[in-house]
Parts: sequence; C-alpha cells; structure tokens
Amino acid sequence: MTNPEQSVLRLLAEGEGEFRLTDPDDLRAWMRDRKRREFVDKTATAREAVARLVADGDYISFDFSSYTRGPQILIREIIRQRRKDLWYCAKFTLMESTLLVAAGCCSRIDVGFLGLGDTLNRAVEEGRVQVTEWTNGTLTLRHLAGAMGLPFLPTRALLGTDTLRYSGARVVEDLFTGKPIALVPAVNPDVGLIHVHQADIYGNARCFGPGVSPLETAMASRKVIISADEIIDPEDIRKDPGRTTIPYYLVDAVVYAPFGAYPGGLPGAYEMDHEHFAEFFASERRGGIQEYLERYIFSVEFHEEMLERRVGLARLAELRRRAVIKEGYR
Amino acid sequence: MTNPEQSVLRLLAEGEGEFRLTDPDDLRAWMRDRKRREFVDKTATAREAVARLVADGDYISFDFSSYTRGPQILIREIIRQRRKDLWYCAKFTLMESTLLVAAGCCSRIDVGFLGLGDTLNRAVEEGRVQVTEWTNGTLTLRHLAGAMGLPFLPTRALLGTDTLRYSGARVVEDLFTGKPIALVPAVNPDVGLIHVHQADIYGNARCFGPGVSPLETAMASRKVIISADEIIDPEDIRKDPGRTTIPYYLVDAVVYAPFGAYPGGLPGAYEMDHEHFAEFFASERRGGIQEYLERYIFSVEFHEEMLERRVGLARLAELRRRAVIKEGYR
Amino acid sequence: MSQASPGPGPRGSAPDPTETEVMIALCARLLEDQRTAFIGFGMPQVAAILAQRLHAPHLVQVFEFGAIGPIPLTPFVRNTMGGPANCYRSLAWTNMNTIFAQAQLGLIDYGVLGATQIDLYGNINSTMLGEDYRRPAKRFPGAGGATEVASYCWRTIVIMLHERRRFVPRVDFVSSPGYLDGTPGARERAGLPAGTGPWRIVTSKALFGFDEESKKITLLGVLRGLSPEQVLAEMECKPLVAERVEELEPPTARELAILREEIDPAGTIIGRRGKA
Amino acid sequence: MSQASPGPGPRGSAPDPTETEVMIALCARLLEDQRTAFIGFGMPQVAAILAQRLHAPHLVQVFEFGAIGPIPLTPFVRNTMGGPANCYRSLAWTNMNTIFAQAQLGLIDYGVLGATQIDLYGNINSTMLGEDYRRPAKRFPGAGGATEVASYCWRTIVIMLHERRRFVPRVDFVSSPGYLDGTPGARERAGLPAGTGPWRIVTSKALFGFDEESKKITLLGVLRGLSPEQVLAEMECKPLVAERVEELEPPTARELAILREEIDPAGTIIGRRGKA
Repeated sequence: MTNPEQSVLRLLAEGEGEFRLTDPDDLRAWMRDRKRREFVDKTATAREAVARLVADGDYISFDFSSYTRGPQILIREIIRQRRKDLWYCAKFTLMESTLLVAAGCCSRIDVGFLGLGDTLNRAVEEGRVQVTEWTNGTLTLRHLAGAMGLPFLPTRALLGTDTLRYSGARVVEDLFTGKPIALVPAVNPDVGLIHVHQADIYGNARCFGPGVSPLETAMASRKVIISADEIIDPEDIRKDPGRTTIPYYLVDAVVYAPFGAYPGGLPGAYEMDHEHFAEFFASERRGGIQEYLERYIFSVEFHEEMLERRVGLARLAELRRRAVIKEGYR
Repeated sequence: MTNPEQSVLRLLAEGEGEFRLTDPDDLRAWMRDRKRREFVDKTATAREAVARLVADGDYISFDFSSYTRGPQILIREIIRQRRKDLWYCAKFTLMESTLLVAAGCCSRIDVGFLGLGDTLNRAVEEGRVQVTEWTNGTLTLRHLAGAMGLPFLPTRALLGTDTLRYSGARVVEDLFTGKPIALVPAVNPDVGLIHVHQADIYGNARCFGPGVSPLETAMASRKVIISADEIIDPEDIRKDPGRTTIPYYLVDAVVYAPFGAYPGGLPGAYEMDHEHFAEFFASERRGGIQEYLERYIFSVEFHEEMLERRVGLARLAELRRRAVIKEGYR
Repeated sequence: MSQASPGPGPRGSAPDPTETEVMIALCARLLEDQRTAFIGFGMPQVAAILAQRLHAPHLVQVFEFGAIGPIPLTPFVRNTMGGPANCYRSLAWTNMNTIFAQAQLGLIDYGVLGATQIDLYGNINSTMLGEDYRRPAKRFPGAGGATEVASYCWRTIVIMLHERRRFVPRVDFVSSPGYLDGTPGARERAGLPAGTGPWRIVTSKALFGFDEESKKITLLGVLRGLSPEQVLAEMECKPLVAERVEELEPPTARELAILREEIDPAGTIIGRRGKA
Repeated sequence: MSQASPGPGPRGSAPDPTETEVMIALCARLLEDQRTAFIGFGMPQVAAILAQRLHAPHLVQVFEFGAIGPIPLTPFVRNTMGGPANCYRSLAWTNMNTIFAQAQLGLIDYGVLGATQIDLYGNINSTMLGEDYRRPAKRFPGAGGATEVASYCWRTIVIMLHERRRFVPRVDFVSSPGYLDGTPGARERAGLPAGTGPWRIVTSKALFGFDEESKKITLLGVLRGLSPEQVLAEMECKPLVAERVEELEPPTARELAILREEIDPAGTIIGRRGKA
C-alpha cells in the first residue's frame, strides 16, 4: 500500500490569488470565547445587528442566492451604514456585489460569479475592485473546510484551468494515488449573512428547500447574523429537531425580517419580485445605479419603511399570493 | 501568503494498517456503469438482495447502530448465506461484529468499536480476525471522502495516538499552516447496508432522527442495499423532497423489512428489545453464541419466520406500543 | 432565420424559429431519458424542460444548489433556478457541496452549460478578454459553477450563440476546462477525472463534437438550409469537419409549440436573441 | 462503601451510595450550565442527566451520532444513546461528520468519557494490553469515538472506577490522547488542537486534575472519610498531590434521590458495580 520513495506530497502548482489564511487554533479560540453557549435572546434590529457585528474590512459571505432566500435586508443595511473595504464572497450571488461595489462598500470580491453588468465589469477592469478567481463549488468547499475547522480540503476542480492560477489553491501530488489534486484553503468569513424561514430568539434556525450552504456558512463564520421571516417558539424547535438547519450557538444575532429576502423570494412564502429585478437591471444598464441605491436604501431608514414606501403592501400581498407552491417548504 | 521554500508537504508519519486504496477514476467508472439512472423497481427479498449483491471477501459497512435503526435483517441474511472473508467496518456497531465473527463470515474488522465480549477479543488475540485501528470519527470521515470521490480527507484526530500507527492514515505537514495534519484514505465499501424508515420502490429513502452517516455511506458504497420498514409511493417522495435522505440512483436493492432493525429499535416506530439484547449478551458470556446463531438465524428461513417463531407477534406489538415518542420521526 | 418575437401561429405553421429556439431544440434532442444531467442557468434549463416534455420525461435534472430530479412547472419562470417552480416535485433537496460531491463521484451523466467563448479544444472562457489578466480588456462574470460541471460530468454539452468571436483558436482565459492543449491525456495529466470533457457544442446553426485523436472541435451537423462553409465562416477558429456532416432538422412544429405555448409563452428566453 | 443494590430508603436516610453513584455525582457537579458537552456512552450519560436535573438545566449535550441539546426523558433507558428517550427534545439532529466537525472547530466545551485504563499523563487505553500489538495479551473494544472527543473538546473529563490496575505509569497503547509524553506542548507538536486535553478524572474515590507544568495527574480531592494515602495506594502510577486536597462530599440525599427515583429506578447503571 505504501511507497517508501514517496515521502513527500509534491507541490505541482500554486495560485497567486490572495486569501486570508486561517490558523485553525486561532479560529478555535474564537469559537470558544465568542460563540455564546448561553440561551440568551439574540433578537436585534437589522440596524443594531449590522452596527454591532459588521466592521469595515470584514470578509462577508452570503447565503443562499439573490433570487431565492437571500439576506437582502442585511446587505441593504450594510450599505446604509456605509461599511468600507469589505471583501465579498460571491459564491452564488448576483445583485449584491453590484450594490456593494456601486455604494463603495466593497473593494475585494472572491468570484464565484461576479454578477452581471458594467458597474462590476468596469470596476474590475479599472482596478477599483480586486477579484480573486474561484468557482461556486470551490468557494462553497472552502466554507466546508472552514466549518470543519480544517486548514484545507482537496478537490478535483480547478485543475487544468487559469482560474486555478489566480486562485489561492495549490496542486499537489496525492500521497495515496500519486495523481494531481487541488487543495483549497478554508475560508472563515468574518460575517456570515443567512436568511431563513424561521428562527427562535436564541438563533436556532430552519430553512426549507435546496440551498447553497447555510450550515457550512454558519459554522465557518466568526460572526453570524440570521435574518428570519418568522420567529418561532423555542419549544417548536425542540419538537422537530430534524428540521433545524442551524443550532443557536453558531448565531450572534437574529433579525426578525418579514420579506427579508425581498426582492428575492422565499420558497413557500413569497415569490421574487420580477418587476423589481427588471428595474434594477435597467438602472444598472443605463448608469442609474446610484438612483436605485438612493431610492431603495439611503432615502429610507429601515427595511419596513422601504417595503411600505417603495414597494407597497399591495405588491407584497401579490407576491405572497403568487407563492402557491407550498409542498416541502415547511 | 506563500512560502517558496515550502514546495512539498512533508510526510511526518505513516500508519501500517491496511486499507484498500480507491482510485477515484476507477470508482467513477463504476458509478457511471453500475449505478442505474433508470426508474426501475428495485424491491427484492433479503435473500435475493444478499445473494446478488454481497460476495465473499466484500468490504461491508453498516449504518446506523446496533441498537437503533440498524440493518439487522441484512446482517442475519448475510450470515444465513454464510458469506466468507468479509471485511467489516465497525464504525458505530456492537452486536454485528460478534455475530459475523462467531459465524465465520468475517476475517477483518476496521475498528471503530470492535464490540463487546470474549468472542471478539479472543478472535483478535488469537489472530483469527485481523483488526485495523481507526476511530468512529475517522471511519465516518473516510466514508465522507469516499462519498466525495476524493482519495483522502484531512483531520486533526488520530494525531498523537498509537491508533494512528496501526491505522492507514498518514501525517503530513500542512502546506498552508505548517502544522501536522492527518490524512485518512477514502473508504468505498463494496456493500453499504442501511436501514431506513421509508423507501419507494426505486430506492429513494428517508430516515428520521440523528444518525451516523446514511448519505455518506450510500454515496461511498459500490453496492447499496436499503432495508425499509415501510414502502411508500414515489409521489410522496416528490411531495416532500427535503425529507429524502438518499436518492434512488445510489441504491441497488430495496428490501421491504418491517421490524428490519430488530432487536434494535426504529425511532418513532418500535423500541429496541432489551430482553433480546440481554439474552444475546448472556449467550455470548456463557459461550453460547452458536446456539444463539442457530436459534435466530440458521434454524429459520427468513426474517418474518424468525419474528413469528422466535420473537412472537405479542412481543413485537409490545415494542410498537412502547414507541410513544413520535415527535420529529416523520 | 427570423429574429422576430415568436407567437403562436395557426396550427402547423409556426413562425420561423429564433436562434435561441434552434439552440434549445437541438440541445434538448441530445438529452437522453433516465439519465442524470447537471443543468446550468438559463437556456440549459429550458432545453431540459423541453426534453422532459418530449422524449425524456424521466430526465433527472440536478442543479448546483442541490435540487435533484425536479419536474419544473411551466410556464418557465426566468431567473428562479432555486425557486419553487423550477424545483417542483424534486426527488431530493440537498446543497452545493453534496451535489458537486455526487458529480465528482461520477454519478452525473450530462452537464449542460451556456458559454461566452470557447476555443478549438473546448476550453471555456467566462472570465476575461485581454493579454494581461491584471488589466483585462473586458471582464466577464467568472466561472460560476461551470468549472465543476465541465470537470466532473461525463459528457458536457455547451450551448452557444453562433457568433464568430465566440469561437476562437485559444481562449484568453480557461475558466472551465475543455481538452486543454489538446495533447493526448491532457485532462488526466492535470488531475481531472478520466474520460470526461466537452462532448457536444450546440449553436444556433450547427452541432459540433470533438475529434477523438486531436480533441479538436469537429463539425457534425448543420441546420437544414445552411452549408458547412457558411457555418465555418462564422468562426474564428477552424474546426475539423466530420466525413459526413448531418443535416439538422430545425425545431419541429411540436417542439416550437411546447416551447412557445407551454414553457415560455411570455418569450422571456426564447423570444430574445440568445445570450449565454 | 457498600456495593449493595440501592433502593429508596426513608427520606433523608438513603442507603450508602454505590461506587457508580459516587462517580456519577462527582462528575455531574463538574458540568456547568449553559455549556456544550460531548457525552460518551453509559455513565457519562447518567451524569449529564443528573446535572440537567440539578444545577445545569441548559447543559447542551451532544452525541457522536449527531444529536444536539436533548433533554433526555427519564427513567434512563440503558443502551439507547441514539434512541428516542435519550434524544428527546433535541435542538437539532445531525450526524457524525457534522458533530465531530463542530467539535474540531472548537465549539464543544466539555468531553465526558468512560475509560478502561489511563496513565500518568492522562493517555487513555481502550485498545489492548501487552507488549506486542500483534499479539495482544488482552484485547479491548477499541477507540470508538473517544479519540475525537479527547482530541477536540476543550476540557475532557474521564470517569473511571478506582482500581489499581486502571491507573498505570504508561499505557500499553494510546487510544485517545492525553498529554502524550508530558513534555511541554506535546499535544500541539503532534498537531492536536492547542489548549485541549484531559482536565479532570473522576473516580469512585477521588478527583484528579493535571499539573500545569508536568502534565501529571494530580490529586485534587478525596471522598469524605478517605485519606489521600488510601486513594494513592489504589493506583499503580504515582500522581502528584495538590497542596490542599479537597474533601469531596459524597452524593447528597438529593443527588441520590434523583438518581434512584427519577433517572435509574431499575438500577441498570447505578445498581451495578460500575464498569467503564
């Protein structure tokens, strides 16, 4: 089984992309000292949660998607509070990178999928935003590594690509098979932003339907803000433990956020607002993204005001009405 | 971020335990050619499934536990068909290793937890059974590696132990942090045996409650036999996709097996039979394991006959009655 | 072909197909029933639904956020790959690490991807144009999940609008791997799973495969009414040409009816000039 | 101490505790409320339940098959760690890879384990006795999940029957790591998580910690009525002795009442001579 010649794992290639190296022992000390095991009420407004938990320069990860169950309320609040120099993980997102870059909040993006449109493309072309190349799969795998408290995980993706060259991955000769394999470093975001269907006040959270990596993102992140369309009784969590997605001790704040995924949808609860996305993409295309930011973020003080004054309850009711497919989302 | 000196991952230590190396490409070819994507009725009797899918010399993995939701019907059938030279993965089991060894079916065990009692201890002391040392956690992690189609996964367990020395793990200097880390090779069992609450005829399967690694075991194994306490309509699977544990294309046979986990319990359906376990341990202690095998396995032709003639419907009804805790198990 | 917006014509005399309709119909025909297929965003979704409505009702679609085996509801809702209509009646809802693990393990037969630019060896660029990565002449959105799909699935199908600049001798940036430099075993040497790679390219004018030896794009078929020369003239790179170039039937009346009446009556995908 | 089977006596005058009851009560007292604790099979389960019923109602128990935060129903059902009574009202039901990942990540405060044999540096042997691994004088069941618990949790508590042969200068086989050879940083040098290791050993006679410098077992307390000398005489290895050795109160009437009346009225655990 073993080859005595092979006393090393040869490094075959190494990307030049930057990443923040996590020392698993530093991370463990954080998890020991900062993740509260007490059952305390963690509910907060979006404003309070972002003020307390999101700092300039933080690495931010978003879950699940722009169109479906995304923590849009939290992204808007981060922009409203004008955070700077964020490093954004675009592992399966679209709209948020445009908003963060246009608002001047974000100077680095791990791609995944950068997002569409000239706002972003020009920011990269002109060097205002620094991009590190990954893929949706490897970014999500990096979250799994981070969630496992490991420095890296192996994968057979990235091999053969130029993406590899501009990523932070390394290719080694596998000690077992002798074949090349890529190692991707863990990512441990400073802040994980996750929208869920239901959470209790302690942070036990449930989301329904497919997804990217809600649990891995919650485990990997140093600080976790949950936005929840519904707050439920902690006893309800305990009566159906198989449906818990995220246990409370991973969570630092719970924001009660009806329509928190708007303009995206929440499966089984409300559909995405296609008209709003059309308006967003149209503003982006005609160079009107600042007006969009002003209208939906800066000119309103908080989420509910935006919903009431910019979207309107009739539209929200219509989005709820359209959510006729309930199967499985409970 | 990168250290140009560090062009290799140094091998620091290497266990001498044997394992079957999986070449991920050979495994992929198997998954391409042997896992059926067609929706075909895979129901079979335990006898048929074991006859067709379990061969002498196979590496066998069991999920979840001896006391709870274990595929006991399939273990008994393997013994009844007197398979030889099996390599058994004792990742979280107890009773089965004793039965397999006492019946002469098993010559190697990956430990985990060997099981209790002199039958096993003597077999190891006398060299009739070869043991390779692992831990419950690293055996389960090896299944995850196998499930991901990877040659290995890293872990911070095994380090510092003698277990490491007699395992198949290797310790390297991590390329990212420079700290020692263990790499455990993937395991891809020849046969995965998994008991579930519900399955449809194609193999889509659901199990409820906590567990060891039903999905990882199903993904990692070349052949998968599901035993299910209930067969459900495929449309029911599609109406609640969040509850599917194992998708059909991983599964090679579905055995309809009411009380298939007996003498263990199935949460929400029936409790374990404490009296039976007491009888089993007592036979083991007084050297009567062959009588136990004869009574519960060899002298009956199939599972239902064993239940009827050796356990009795009154006892089974009592075990169902005791299963009063239903919360979450559906 | 007309670029006009389609609309249901009198029975049996549907208006000419759009380029997008051609791509989608040609792609749908390639998808076998009772096979697993990793479906990318946009046109691949519509092609998979069309295949399900026609010859492949048990095509098992999988998506990068973990839905397995849905039977999407129609009309198709643009953009909601992860939403309830597209994920309707799935066999399982998992997540990204699980589904990419299954693909890496060899369980997914087809991958279906849109692409911005491709080269003679099937390498896909979705990252940037220009000589210098640090100063891109033009930036694209990036690899997304296509790298995993193109690396792990047994047969990758790429859907592309047939435009000259999209087919180049060598892409500026390999975002998702094709046959790399085309040398024998190049993918395997890089560590990619053996026996995988781009299998077909479907365009609005033609169907391509890859030469077994040289790994070069090879013209297999052209849309009825077009000549191989017309097709090749619209490509910057020079593909091989199969000994017998098949004539590809344009979308049938049945394909078009399902596309226009059932799947996309609002024309959100098929009514536009296709953009991958 | 009496080894007799316990039974509820008249109020306030419970019969003498069994050795198992002593171990369980001493262990329960160490478990803080509102902390996470990885609970091993058997006595650790009963100790955790006792702690929950007394001072630690929000002790978050986790188990190697993935149950998180249950409030086990009593009477305790022997052997069903993964069954409905023990997993009752959990916060979440996960699986082994997930829960060991959380422990590896540093989220689990306490580990509580039974052990067969331990040495001066807290290394645990649950594998074999003898000079030659290939020819064991005596085989044990193996490491189980204890290696992960002892490697990852911040503070590992070991519960053991106080018998001479169970405390040895050096174990024949390190199944689960203590402080290894006791040299400074030995665990960290091996790659184990920094700042972890055995924290307390609870026996039927005494409580031990570990010396910060030498990492040797250190006697911290003895059960009321016993002298340190009596305790040390029953150990093959020679632990250090704290400057002030605490007198440990035997199980209180309240502890015993809960153990005997609520948790284990059938005496399946507490009524036997404890066997780890």
